Amino acid sequence: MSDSTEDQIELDLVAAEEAEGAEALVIALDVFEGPLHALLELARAKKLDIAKVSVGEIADQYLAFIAEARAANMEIAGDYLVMAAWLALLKSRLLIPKPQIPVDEPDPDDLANALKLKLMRLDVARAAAKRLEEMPQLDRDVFLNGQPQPTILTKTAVWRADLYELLNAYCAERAKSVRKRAYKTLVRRAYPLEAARKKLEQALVKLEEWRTIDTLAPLADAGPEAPPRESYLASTFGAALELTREGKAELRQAEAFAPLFVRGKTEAAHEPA
Amino acid sequence: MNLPDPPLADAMRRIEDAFSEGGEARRVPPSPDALRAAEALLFAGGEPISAKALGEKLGPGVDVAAVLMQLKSDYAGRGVQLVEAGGAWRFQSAPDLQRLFAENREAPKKLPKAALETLAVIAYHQPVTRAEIEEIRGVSLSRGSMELLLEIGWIRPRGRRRTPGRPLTFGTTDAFLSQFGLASLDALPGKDDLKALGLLDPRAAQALEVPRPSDEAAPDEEPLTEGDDAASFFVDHLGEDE
Amino acid sequence: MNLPDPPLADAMRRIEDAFSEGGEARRVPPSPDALRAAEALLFAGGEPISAKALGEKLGPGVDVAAVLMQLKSDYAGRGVQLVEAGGAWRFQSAPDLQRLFAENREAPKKLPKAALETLAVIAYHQPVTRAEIEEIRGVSLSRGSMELLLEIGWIRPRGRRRTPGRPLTFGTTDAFLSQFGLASLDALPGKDDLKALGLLDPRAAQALEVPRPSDEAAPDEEPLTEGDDAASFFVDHLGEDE
Repeated sequence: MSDSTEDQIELDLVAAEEAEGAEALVIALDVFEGPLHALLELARAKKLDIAKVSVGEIADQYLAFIAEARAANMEIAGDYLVMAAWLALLKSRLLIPKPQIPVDEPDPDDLANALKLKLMRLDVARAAAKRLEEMPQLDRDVFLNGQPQPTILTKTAVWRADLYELLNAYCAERAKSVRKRAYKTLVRRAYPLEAARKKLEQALVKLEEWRTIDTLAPLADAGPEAPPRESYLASTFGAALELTREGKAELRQAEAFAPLFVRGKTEAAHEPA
Repeated sequence: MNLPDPPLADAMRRIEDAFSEGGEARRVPPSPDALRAAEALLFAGGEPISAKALGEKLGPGVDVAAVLMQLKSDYAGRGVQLVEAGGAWRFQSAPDLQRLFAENREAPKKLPKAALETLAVIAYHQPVTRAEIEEIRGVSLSRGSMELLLEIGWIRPRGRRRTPGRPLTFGTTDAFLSQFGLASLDALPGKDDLKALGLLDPRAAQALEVPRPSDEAAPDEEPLTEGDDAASFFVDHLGEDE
Repeated sequence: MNLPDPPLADAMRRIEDAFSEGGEARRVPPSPDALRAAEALLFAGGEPISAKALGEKLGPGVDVAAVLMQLKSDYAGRGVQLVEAGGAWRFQSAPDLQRLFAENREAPKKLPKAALETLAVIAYHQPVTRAEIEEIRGVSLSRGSMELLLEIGWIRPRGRRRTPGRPLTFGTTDAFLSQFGLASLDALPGKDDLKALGLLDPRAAQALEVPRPSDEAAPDEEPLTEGDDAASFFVDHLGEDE
């Protein structure tokens, strides 16, 4: 809510309370929310009991009030004028003897009563608002404990898992282990480089002559899981390259695809003089 | 809203009979332990507690209503009181001691008069549509009044009128009751008098046209269903009004 | 109901001393108004209030010490008490009612994947040792999985394997069965069931054996005896894993 709204409300309240005569009402015109409010305030200012007042009388006052406001060059909202026109019409109808009113037109007495009821209902609503406002309100008139005792929360973890998850986990786990096992057997089908190197090193210690590499490769193991013969040769070749790089062996080949010879290199021969 | 169907009603009667053998006099004064525990929870805890929640805290076999009544009368006339407001029980400072707090506390923002009057109309006339509120107040609802009340959480849409356009009907919330210290809507001041005067039916006396008419007929209200667009209604209007 | 205990009597004496500079003779019983105001201020004030500040609020001519003493004795034995701490006064729940302000909430937590997998392996392969679980899963047991399952109570050590080192064998508990809605271990779906459920793909099904677990001791398993150090096993490992 903007301050101007609040200011206006203050004005409205002041106006309503101080509205002892038509002048105050004229000044308050633009702060009334509508013609019904003005009408109600008018009745109240004249200390009229809405339930008993004649609508003719109230209409007169309203019309005078509007006329005064116009004389004071105040801007009057359209619905105030509609109400004025309607009240003038209603008043004229109330003056006409009943038999002269056409059958298809509403009974002016009924209209007058409806207006009274409306004003009473508005009065009730405003009184209700006032009583509501006066009720002891929380944090305005009444207060709760200013230093409430905190609740000490402890949380217990409750572990959750359902059967489907359990079964799913088991099957996924086992399926994974099947794949792992398949991979492991492939690994075993290669003759390990480490083993080939160890074997070759042992052989080279006593070897001073050139030997073709295939005669140095270990014989293939028997059995279903054993690596193929090519793997022994490949690993031995790899080991030979490694040992040569480390200066522990020498390699020799006459031409591409010719037999590959290998021999041990003695420590002494390698040692710089 | 629903009456128990016959077998259920029978069963309930049987249970009641079983417990009320001695006739009326089965109300036992609450034990000091129950009173002390309830007092600690309500007084020291600071948060309002529903009778049901209090009963759960106090354990079975405790007559919560008796405990509450006893405490309420123990504190009547003291500086701190036990009151029921908006479906929950709470201790609060006595209203007449408000002046003690006036200087230290920043007064909460006053509700604009138009919004307060709108709130009163909704409180006393609920369920009531926007058009009916306008009809009663004789003015178009100023923009923002309803939206402000929705935003504060004192009113809520509670259903729809079964009329063309199925307009939303509004009512007040528990937060409203709590704010104004009302145990229930029946505790609204003067409600019975107004009802007796026939001034509380928003749809009465609408047959005759007075300027600022409303075309509302007077049919039933249907409760909101899930998937109703009431929620989007807030958003739209709250957004618009910022 | 209760006589003031010695510290309370001391506190009172101190207050009296502080306020009775002028001698003994001005003690007047506090007025109901002063009591009510003090009660409201102590209750709704945002913080504990010193006797001096309270005196300022209550206005001149009010014997604050008398007010405080009167309130203190009014509330002694009730669920809420007036206490002094650090020179300031406040209401708080009686010490024996503290438990009312403790709330235990259950927080559902999803079992970690590693623990779930370990549990599944134990369920199907029981009795099974830690090493066997690792072998079956092809990974070393993540720290905490077994310990968590032991703590929840879904697995238990059920015996020892008759092998070097006599490792503990693990199995599931009744709590496990009820958690997963199984009438008995027999109700665990077997290989064909798992295949039919679409959980086990046909290739894996062909390569795998899904054992039928049983509660009965395996031939190479000896049941735990009293005095076995299995119990200490928990403690050690639970401690380690914190």
